[in-house]
Amino acid sequence: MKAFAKSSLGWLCAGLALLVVYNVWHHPDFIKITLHDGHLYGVPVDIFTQGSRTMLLALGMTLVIATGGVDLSVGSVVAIAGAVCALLLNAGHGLVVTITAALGVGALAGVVNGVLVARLALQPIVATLILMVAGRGIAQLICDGQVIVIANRKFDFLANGFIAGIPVAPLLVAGLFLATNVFVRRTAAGLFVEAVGDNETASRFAGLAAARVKGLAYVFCGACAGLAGVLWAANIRAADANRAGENAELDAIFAVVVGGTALTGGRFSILGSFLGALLIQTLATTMYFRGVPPAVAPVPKALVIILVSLLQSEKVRHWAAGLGRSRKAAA
Amino acid sequence: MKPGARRGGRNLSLVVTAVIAVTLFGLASFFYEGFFSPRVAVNLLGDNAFLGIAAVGMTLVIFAGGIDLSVGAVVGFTSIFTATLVSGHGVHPALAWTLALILGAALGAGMGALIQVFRLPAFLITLAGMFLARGAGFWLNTESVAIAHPWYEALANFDLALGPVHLSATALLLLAVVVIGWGIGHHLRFGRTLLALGGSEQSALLMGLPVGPTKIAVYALNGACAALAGIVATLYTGSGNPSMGGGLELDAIAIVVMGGTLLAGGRGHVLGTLLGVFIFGTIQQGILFDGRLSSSWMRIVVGALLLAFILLQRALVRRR
Amino acid sequence: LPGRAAETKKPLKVGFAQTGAESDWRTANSESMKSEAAKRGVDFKFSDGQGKQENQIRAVRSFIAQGVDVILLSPLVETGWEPVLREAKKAKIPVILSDRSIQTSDDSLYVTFVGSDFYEEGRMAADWLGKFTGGKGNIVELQGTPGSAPANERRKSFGDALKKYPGLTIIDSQSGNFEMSGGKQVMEAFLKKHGRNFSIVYAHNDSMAHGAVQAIEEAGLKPGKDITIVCIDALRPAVQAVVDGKINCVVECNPLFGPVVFDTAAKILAGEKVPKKILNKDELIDATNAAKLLPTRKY
Amino acid sequence: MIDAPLLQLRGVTKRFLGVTALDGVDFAVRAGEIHALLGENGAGKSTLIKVLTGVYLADGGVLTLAGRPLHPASPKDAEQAGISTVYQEVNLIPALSVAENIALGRQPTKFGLIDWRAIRRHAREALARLEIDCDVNAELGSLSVALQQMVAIARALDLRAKLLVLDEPTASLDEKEVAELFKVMRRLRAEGMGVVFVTHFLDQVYAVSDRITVLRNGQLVGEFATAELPRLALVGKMLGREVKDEAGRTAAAPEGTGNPVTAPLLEARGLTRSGAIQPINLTLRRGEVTGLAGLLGSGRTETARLLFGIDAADAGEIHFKGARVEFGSPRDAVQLGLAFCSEDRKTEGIMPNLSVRENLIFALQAKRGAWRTLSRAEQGKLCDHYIAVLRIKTPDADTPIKNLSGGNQQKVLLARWLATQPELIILDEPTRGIDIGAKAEIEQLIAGLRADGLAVLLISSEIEEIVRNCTRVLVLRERRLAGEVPAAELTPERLMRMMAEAHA
Ligand SMILES: Nc1ncnc2c1ncn2[C@@H]1O[C@H](COP(=O)(O)OP(=O)(O)OP(=O)(O)O)[C@@H](O)[C@H]1O
Ligand SMILES: Nc1ncnc2c1ncn2[C@@H]1O[C@H](COP(=O)(O)OP(=O)(O)OP(=O)(O)O)[C@@H](O)[C@H]1O
Ligand SMILES: [Mg+2]
Ligand SMILES: [Mg+2]
Repeated sequence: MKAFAKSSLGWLCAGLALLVVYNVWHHPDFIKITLHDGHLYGVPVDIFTQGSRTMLLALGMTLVIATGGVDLSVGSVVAIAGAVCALLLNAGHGLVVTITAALGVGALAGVVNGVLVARLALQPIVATLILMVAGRGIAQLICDGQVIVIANRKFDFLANGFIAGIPVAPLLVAGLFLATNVFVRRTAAGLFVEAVGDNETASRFAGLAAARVKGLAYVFCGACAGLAGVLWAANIRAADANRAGENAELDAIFAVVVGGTALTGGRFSILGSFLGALLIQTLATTMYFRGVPPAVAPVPKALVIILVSLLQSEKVRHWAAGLGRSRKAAA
Repeated sequence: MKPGARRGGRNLSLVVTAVIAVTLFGLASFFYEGFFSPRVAVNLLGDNAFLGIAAVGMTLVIFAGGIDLSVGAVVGFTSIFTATLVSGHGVHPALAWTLALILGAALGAGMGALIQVFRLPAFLITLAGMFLARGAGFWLNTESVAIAHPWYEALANFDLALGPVHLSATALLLLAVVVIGWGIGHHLRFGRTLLALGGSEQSALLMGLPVGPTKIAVYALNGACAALAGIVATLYTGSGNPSMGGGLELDAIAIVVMGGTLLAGGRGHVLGTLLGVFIFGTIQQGILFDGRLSSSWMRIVVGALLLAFILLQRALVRRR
Repeated sequence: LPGRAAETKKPLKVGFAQTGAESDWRTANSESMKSEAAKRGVDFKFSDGQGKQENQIRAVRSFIAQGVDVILLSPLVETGWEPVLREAKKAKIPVILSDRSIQTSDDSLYVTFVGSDFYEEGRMAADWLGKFTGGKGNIVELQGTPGSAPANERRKSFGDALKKYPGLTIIDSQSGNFEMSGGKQVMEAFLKKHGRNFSIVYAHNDSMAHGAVQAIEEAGLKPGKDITIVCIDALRPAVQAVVDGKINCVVECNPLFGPVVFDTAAKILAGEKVPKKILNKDELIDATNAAKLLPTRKY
Repeated sequence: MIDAPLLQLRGVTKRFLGVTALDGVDFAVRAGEIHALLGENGAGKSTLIKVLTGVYLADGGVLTLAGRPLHPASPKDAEQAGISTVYQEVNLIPALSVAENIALGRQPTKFGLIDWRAIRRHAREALARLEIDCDVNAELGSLSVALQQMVAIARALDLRAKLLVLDEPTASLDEKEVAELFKVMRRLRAEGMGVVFVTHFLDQVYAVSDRITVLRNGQLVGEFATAELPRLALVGKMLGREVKDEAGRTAAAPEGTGNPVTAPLLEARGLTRSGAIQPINLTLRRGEVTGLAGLLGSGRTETARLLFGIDAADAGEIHFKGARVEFGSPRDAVQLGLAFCSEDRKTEGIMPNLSVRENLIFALQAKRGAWRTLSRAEQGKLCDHYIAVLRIKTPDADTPIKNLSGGNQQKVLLARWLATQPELIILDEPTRGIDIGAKAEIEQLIAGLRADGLAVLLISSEIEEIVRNCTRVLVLRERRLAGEVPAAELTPERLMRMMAEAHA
């Protein structure tokens, strides 16, 4: 418990809790969950469902950032994957083929990024900026600039369906987070990623195929983006090549960094990224609930970012600890 | 870090970038009739003046190993701020500009202070700065506002003719900012401290360099640069628009990197950024002259050209 | 100026500075221009502004440098065009504004404006609501991207027109960024925040209305019955939704400008006089005429 | 006059999480003396220096410099107060030129603008004073660690200071450079400057220092006049126990002569890389410690990098166990059973934010791949073993390695490679920055490895170390093989003559 309080995750949770309390203060229904048509219904359910896409992007982004990179192309990959889904489903292909194809396309995008960053040693921001720009064009090309409505109702289930009353998308994402976490912590994969991010030269000299580790991180990130694209399309039952995933990369990076993974690479926290994404979605919902005029909505968002960052800053925690101690001394 | 003395590496990459820039311009001139004209060349400067000015500020921040995502939003804020003051409240442009520059620098300094004092990630803090500036701009006005003032008329009509070349006020400003940025980056202690900071912050600290003040100062300077870019945007359009400069930060970063500056900090050249602007502008101008690309193909072609350029630059610098 | 194209025996050269490709409406608009240009054998220079005014200004300046015969401009915002349009005027290139107009003290900077009357669109939506609901009900509004011209105009015109109907009030308004997923998200929040406290949704475009329909369905309500939905744009899927009874009314904002614009350009180059404003006839589509109109929809 | 202390520290205490690095230490340096600060790895020497120069804020104690209280809040303050420092790890900016690194922060200006010509001239002079010949326009990062160290020293000397602090400046230097440095130190002493000198080489202590302060486990053991403290007594004070013979000398000299010639384990033929090394042939055998000797920049590290697949060779081939091999990357080499302990621990060795445990098991884990994970228990066993054997001073195995003292970091890196149980280990300056006790242990370890049938390639700038440990020595000169010395003929004089021939 004490260790948790000391870790930055504890403070992230505190920030999140503060936000929820603030909402409940104004709208007691904010955390109300009811049973509705045999499934869960309520604001928290929406937050998890709508946040699941950002969470998924943040999951992939975590590993990329931990290797010291960044992937700006995820938003465009979302659009491409969505376009591919629409194309295949409307051509009468089944769900399995479609989802596999979307994942494959995402992974392929990851391969491109990985080659540029790991093999050709381009700076990650620039290397992935290329696909960010071009990828949107590719998606538009596939959709011919139109929003393509997806007729297949089974597809819709992925984003809006329920299993035993629990929404599918968050369930799926939670499962992936767990699986990834188990994978990176139980195998040495996590160690390799952290080592590459901490000191790439040293890890290479110690016999690690550093370029491969980096490349695979991008492939994983691309696949996550591909799956996020599937959810995106399933959520609105349509592929919107022009807008799907727009600015999603910023949200994902934000979630990861707030979650305690430094942009300089090294140590990463998958749980942190999850909480970070949750924070973003809660924040967005808060804006709707508080009726903040959309034009100025960025301002409170900025304030929350600064507040949460400060809470996580070691210096502030040091001060807080100092205050606590002096109060105890006074008592 | 490969052994083997690397000498003049910086200048080499600058020369390579320059060669590519000129080649690109040459190719476009060859393919597109009317491309090779003083007017097009000067448009490259004038059209990209505020992007270029923001990129120069960004170059200095990146020198120091930092990043500033707020510049685009600051451009938008400054633009509507100036327009609101001048058109809505009858404030003289000179005063409005001064206020805008002060605000920009203050925002920058504030972000710098948070980053330095509390050791917060620059990415997050400047992202917050971006939201703050964008929100503040929309709060002033959600719609664009025209600016009517004799100064603006005069500056819009200003035209320095050097033979066949006509330089606008904004193009001149860009050149001036590049020269000043170059002076700061390469001929002032401050600029060298920036590079040292970007190279290794810990070493810079141990070498007795004023790390904290320098870091805060560079964000403040960049904030002022972004505000200046916003002012130039009002000159360019004769109006203020709160959504101006959306996504400008990414363009600025791309330009800085195209100019041969290392994003991780510690290595780069301000003049390279001017070349970056030139290359960026040439690509865009080339696409405009072509005029056949649909929206989707345009994006794909821009991406492909960007990739080709970076790979070429890399191959040439590596070879030496 | 007249007969300029004929003199040089070159095909007519027209530059089009489009705002971007932010929606399918916009794509349809670009496509209409392009296909019309191809039909007439015009040397057509297309530029995608990617939602940035500076890109559009750059494009116009480039068109001037390229010496086009006519410049078409879909201004992203209302102001900020005077310097560049003055340059065009100096170069004696006529400018046609399409889709949106600009604010300027100098009307001679452009020859004519071709497009829809946004004010009319908002009014049509409000009047239809007034009739349909008997002038009573709470409205939630799904706004477009903050700061964008259509969002500003559709919000203002609708709000102004509602003044006639004191019983109709907008109780909440949030931005869905013109996106389907944005519209859905905001609608979900509205449903939870206001419960059944509202009965009307006004969406600034089709996409957000589609998103709202989904959110309403998922909340176990019937869009079009329990909650009345009005939106603007009227691309094919929205008209289909009206036929299906999920959306009650769409105000058409026709993207197919090509023929009118090029007719106008030809007239201008031939030296004919054209009116300063050429408005597209926009229609209102509801349950009464949707089924009839659906087959005629190209987009 | 001499006795008025220039610098005085009283009761200085510095605590880190879980470690008391300094515990009420007193320390005084007089003007015009060279004061050696000695102690084992992790004794607190570097910490003391960092407190002195404002890198760390002391938790307790008073500092005075030239009679005035000193409260340095940053290295800048210390510098302004007249303290000039060379830190243990090279702390310069690799991407900037040599000249600029020397001038940084105090560049001469003309009309407010930097006078680049003056900077270069000045740098040339500063390096000439140390008798270093190097291109001042070269990027610092392209130089060898030793040269970088010399640049750092040149920078420190360039400041007109009252007190010069040198934290293990000689760790990577060879004899010639050390001699130059000592000349300068003596001159500064004559000029009345105080010099603090940290080293693990006792010869050097006796060669230049006037006075010695010994630390042990963060506590002051005592201050002594060098002339009055015999070597053995000094070592006893450092280790905290009586020693019969100086620890550094205990390693038994290898009896290489009698070795039967085994089949070569690794053979390099005509290995070449332009600008790095001329065609070189070498053969490494099991049970042999092959030395690679040479002056600074003679190509020793470059050779090792080629053997380990870090750099690609232009020509030549490598045979391992009789089969031709191509090393495209260090990974290939590691998979075959090679190990390479780099000389540059900061940039090529440690992963600073990872724990001692993770750093230690890393090479082994990388060799096994991601799937065959070492269990927590296995990891713990390895760590406990090596922490004990190498006497690594760390609060626990989960401390980030950056919190360890330099010498202890070096030991962890050694352990990292030993844990892979290699067949051939290349040690590039393995004892850099390691205290005498540990050095003896490492030398014993090398002997043990040899006895176990490993092939060892040992690179060292310390000729004594080469002579003590090697069964055969290859001498490099100006990036080519100058000759080979068999064990029977191995003497320092012979080696030195071969290494320097061209200079003579
Ligand atoms: N930043 C830090 N955080 C935590 N512990 C530290 C830190 N720096 C040093 N220590 C600890 O303080 C003790 C003294 O370290 P110091 O670097 O002063 O040793 P040293 O005498 O210089 O050793 P060496 O000869 O190996 O360089 C060591 O136990 C080390 O682990
Ligand atoms: N006198 C010099 N002038 C310029 N560069 C030098 C000089 N000496 C060495 N270098 C640089 O240092 C690099 C490292 O050299 P090398 O690895 O051959 O040294 P070494 O023999 O291992 O010596 P050490 O490890 O003691 O530095 C060389 O590639 C070279 O670029
Ligand atoms: Mg030390
Ligand atoms: Mg070496």
